[in-house]
Amino acid sequence: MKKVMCLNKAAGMVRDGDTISFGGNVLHRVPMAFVREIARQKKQELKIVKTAGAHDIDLLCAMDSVTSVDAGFVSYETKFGLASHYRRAVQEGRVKGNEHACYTVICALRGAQMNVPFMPVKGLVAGELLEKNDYFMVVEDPFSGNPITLVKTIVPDVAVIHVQECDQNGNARIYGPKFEDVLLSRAAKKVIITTEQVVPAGMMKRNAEYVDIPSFLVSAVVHTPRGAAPASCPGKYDIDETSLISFLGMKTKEEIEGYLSDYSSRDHSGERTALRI
Amino acid sequence: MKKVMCLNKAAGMVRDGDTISFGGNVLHRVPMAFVREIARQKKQELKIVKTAGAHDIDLLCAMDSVTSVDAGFVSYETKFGLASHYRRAVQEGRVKGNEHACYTVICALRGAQMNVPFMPVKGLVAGELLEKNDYFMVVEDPFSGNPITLVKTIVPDVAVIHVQECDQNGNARIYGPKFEDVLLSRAAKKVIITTEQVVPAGMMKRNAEYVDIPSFLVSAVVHTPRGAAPASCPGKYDIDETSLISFLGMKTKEEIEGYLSDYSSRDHSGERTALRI
Amino acid sequence: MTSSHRPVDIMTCAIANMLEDGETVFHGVSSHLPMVAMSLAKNMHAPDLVHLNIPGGVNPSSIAKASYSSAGAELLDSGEAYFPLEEVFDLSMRGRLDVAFLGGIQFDINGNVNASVIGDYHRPKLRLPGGAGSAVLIPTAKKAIIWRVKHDPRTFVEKVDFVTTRGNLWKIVTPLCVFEFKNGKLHLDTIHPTSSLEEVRANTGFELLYDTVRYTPEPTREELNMLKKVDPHDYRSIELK
Amino acid sequence: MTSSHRPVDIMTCAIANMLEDGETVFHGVSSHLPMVAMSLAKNMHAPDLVHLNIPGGVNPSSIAKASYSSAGAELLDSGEAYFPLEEVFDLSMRGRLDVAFLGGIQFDINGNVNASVIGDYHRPKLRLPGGAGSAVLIPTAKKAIIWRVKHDPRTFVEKVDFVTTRGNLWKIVTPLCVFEFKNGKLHLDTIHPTSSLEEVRANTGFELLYDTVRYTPEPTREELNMLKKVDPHDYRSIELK
Repeated sequence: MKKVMCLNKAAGMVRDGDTISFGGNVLHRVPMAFVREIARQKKQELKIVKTAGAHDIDLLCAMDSVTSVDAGFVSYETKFGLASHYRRAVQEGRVKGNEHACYTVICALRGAQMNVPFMPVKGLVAGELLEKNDYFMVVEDPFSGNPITLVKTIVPDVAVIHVQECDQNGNARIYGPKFEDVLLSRAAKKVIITTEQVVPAGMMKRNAEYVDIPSFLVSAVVHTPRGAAPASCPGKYDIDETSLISFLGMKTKEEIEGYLSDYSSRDHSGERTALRI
Repeated sequence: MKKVMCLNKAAGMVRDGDTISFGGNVLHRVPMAFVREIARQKKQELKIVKTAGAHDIDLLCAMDSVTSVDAGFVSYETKFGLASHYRRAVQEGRVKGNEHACYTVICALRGAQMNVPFMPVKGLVAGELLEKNDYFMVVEDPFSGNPITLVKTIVPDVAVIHVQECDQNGNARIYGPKFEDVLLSRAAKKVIITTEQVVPAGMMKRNAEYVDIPSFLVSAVVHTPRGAAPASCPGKYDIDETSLISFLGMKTKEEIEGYLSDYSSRDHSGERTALRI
Repeated sequence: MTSSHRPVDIMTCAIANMLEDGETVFHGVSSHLPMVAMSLAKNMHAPDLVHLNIPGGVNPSSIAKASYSSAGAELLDSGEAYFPLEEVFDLSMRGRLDVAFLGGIQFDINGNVNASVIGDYHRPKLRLPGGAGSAVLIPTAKKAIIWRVKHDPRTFVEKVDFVTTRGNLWKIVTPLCVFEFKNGKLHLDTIHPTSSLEEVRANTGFELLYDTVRYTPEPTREELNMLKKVDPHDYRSIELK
Repeated sequence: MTSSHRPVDIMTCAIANMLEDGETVFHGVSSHLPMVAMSLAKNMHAPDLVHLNIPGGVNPSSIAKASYSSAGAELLDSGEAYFPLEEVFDLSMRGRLDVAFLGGIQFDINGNVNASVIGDYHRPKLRLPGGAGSAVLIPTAKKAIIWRVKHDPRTFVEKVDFVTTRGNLWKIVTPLCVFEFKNGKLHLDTIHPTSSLEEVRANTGFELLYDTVRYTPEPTREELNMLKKVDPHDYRSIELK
């Protein structure tokens, strides 16, 4: 079974209507090349799940690829301001903003990892998030009789995770902060890895204990050098401020389509080298 | 706050009646020096929690230190036979054998890690373990109306974990299989580390990402070279078959007291070197 | 039929042949025989079989050092990735563990498994080691295989003393035969060439259900050669010694 | 009172002085000011403070590289251990997180916090970034500190538009003052020496509760020197720029 494939084919594994989750956090190690390819393929009605997102969610909202976002936080960090396309989409009723508490996204994914329908959560005890959202429920703990909040499990159809190193079988290693990516790889039905480098399996095996995502959980491996840009990729590159700021200034879908097509050849640049391995 | 202390003092942190959990698995990386010290201090009414135990549980049952064992499996591996002291204690009604399914111990500890009163479990759907034990309950999932099994959370008062390396602050690193030890360190109220080596904090920091148990979770550090013997300690030593077989041949409490006192000076041998650091 | 092979080798090869290429397969503690069978399968017809175990070594290159334990660090040292027990359980809960190997002390025709106690649960006559993962893995693994090196009327009983778990068994492999669980009953699947229908019947405490009497294949020369390679110290027979 | 200090420095020092030695303290994303305050405290009176963050670097030796992000890899690179966000949440759930720093857009006298929406939740006039960890950390951290660089009547309102979470606040630090939450109400704790009771009142949409008017201490020379060292690029004022 060949797992190494081109970006085009891997993005084709995402179906309209899928629940999808992206690795990384805010502006770090986000699988942006894949996100852009999804946008270029004009996927529709995606349900995005993430603790804290920024450019990934914002871009897909701008391209009308999204019907709902389950997240605890959606914004660029301070310096780059708010996720305006996401905001507008929610405000105009095109996207349903399902607010979580970051941790409740984590718990909902733990529910998926364990294949149980809900996860109990200690801390969510007050406020309107509880009241307005049908994915939270307060029940009685049958052991003690005390109230306990449950969050409904979320099973991503696809998780897309960008890593620094992956071998051709799908054994993937993350350097630096892993954020929720290891959990994600267990929670999702399908895992797609985009990677800075495709390394020989023998080399990966030398540090087998530090493989974060074992091959048998992985459906596809895509070689995408600079695949997190304009977000950062620890040990490889920092954010591309110029690109990010140019995007943040864009108002129309046409401008953003231009931005996406500008990235296209870079996003596909890794395919040739990967196939040689 | 000085965390490095002698075995005697650290074992003194265990109180009669405590729920206690030991790291390692069956015959591997078990904190046996600590277990022996507990036995020598004649602790009473301990409630032991472990997925799969052997010599640790067997020895403490032999010394009448135990009131209950929550475990999925209690036995030496094939070659060394059954845990006869544990068996006899359960059969004579001195110890309550609360059988779990290994995974339900893990789930009960995850409940402790998350501080929720129970954890839903997918797989436990049939059989008498469900019926005979009050720590399992089948309820209706309020989201779907389908039945779901819950396991009641277990919060260990103390977890004792034997590692290869720990610094004087309590940052601990496990080489080789970690079994459930990382989870344990999060689930327990107090964590006691016994360690083959006390290494300088600066050295530990060089591989900070691989610290398995950060210092702020740790209450005590005890230097116990060969502290897992007669169980194995990966990278350090294999099982001590002679010692193990001699123990397995013992029938009376007096014989076992002799065995414990034979180990005494070895169990305390690390104290001098540790205090120099 | 007669056969010059050891029953343990027939068992090991039979188990190996139950495993398909690409499957995720788990064995636990005190499980040398299935561990060797997995290694055999992987080296014969199932190179992409995924070997999972308690210490978490995915696809250990060698099991030759795992002498007294099938849960030791050797399995991790030579593996391709770290995927420990907790995660294997989660995987099975998600329906993604293809095969789990489990033990047990008593079995009855209705697929009930006892690994817990003989006598009253709270004050047993005999406290057994416990079902380990059985109670959650048998219901969730796609194929649950039980192996047991004893085949006598106290093991295969009319009715188990205690139901640790039940249902969703796939096969039970003994030194005499292979049972298959289908339509809610244990059926005789194949008899080892070293045994006979009479011997199986005499040692089984419940009615033998079968359509035709079939025999377990004899180990091939290739299999035996490979067994020598992957298990030079004959760990597979550790339970029979 | 008059003061030549920048409000941001007064805020930073005030926050640093709220932190005690040995406490476990967490800051999230977009949280440069508390990150600098933690670093200041750790280098002044609280050497054993445990600095926790999203990327998981326990006690990063330096925050000087964390320019645009308070959730980047730099915090892990120079840390003592890896303890990522998931675990920090679990820690707080267990009651073992001493201090959490959180944001918010609107606050009212009853300790309600809004970080979610202005207008209807399902079809908001303004969708805000969201409460991130607030809704689970404010109820569980021993001390929840909110900092907010805007202090105006649209921020401190009679009644928040939406209750993202409520209760168990400890302090709110603004460019004008510090509020303390006690007996279910926000009380004026101290006024910064750069501000005045009148200014605070004019910019607060609810009644000011206080016993005596007290002032926030001026940063000391030692604190200012240390601030230059731990935050040479003035990240603490990134939100005010």
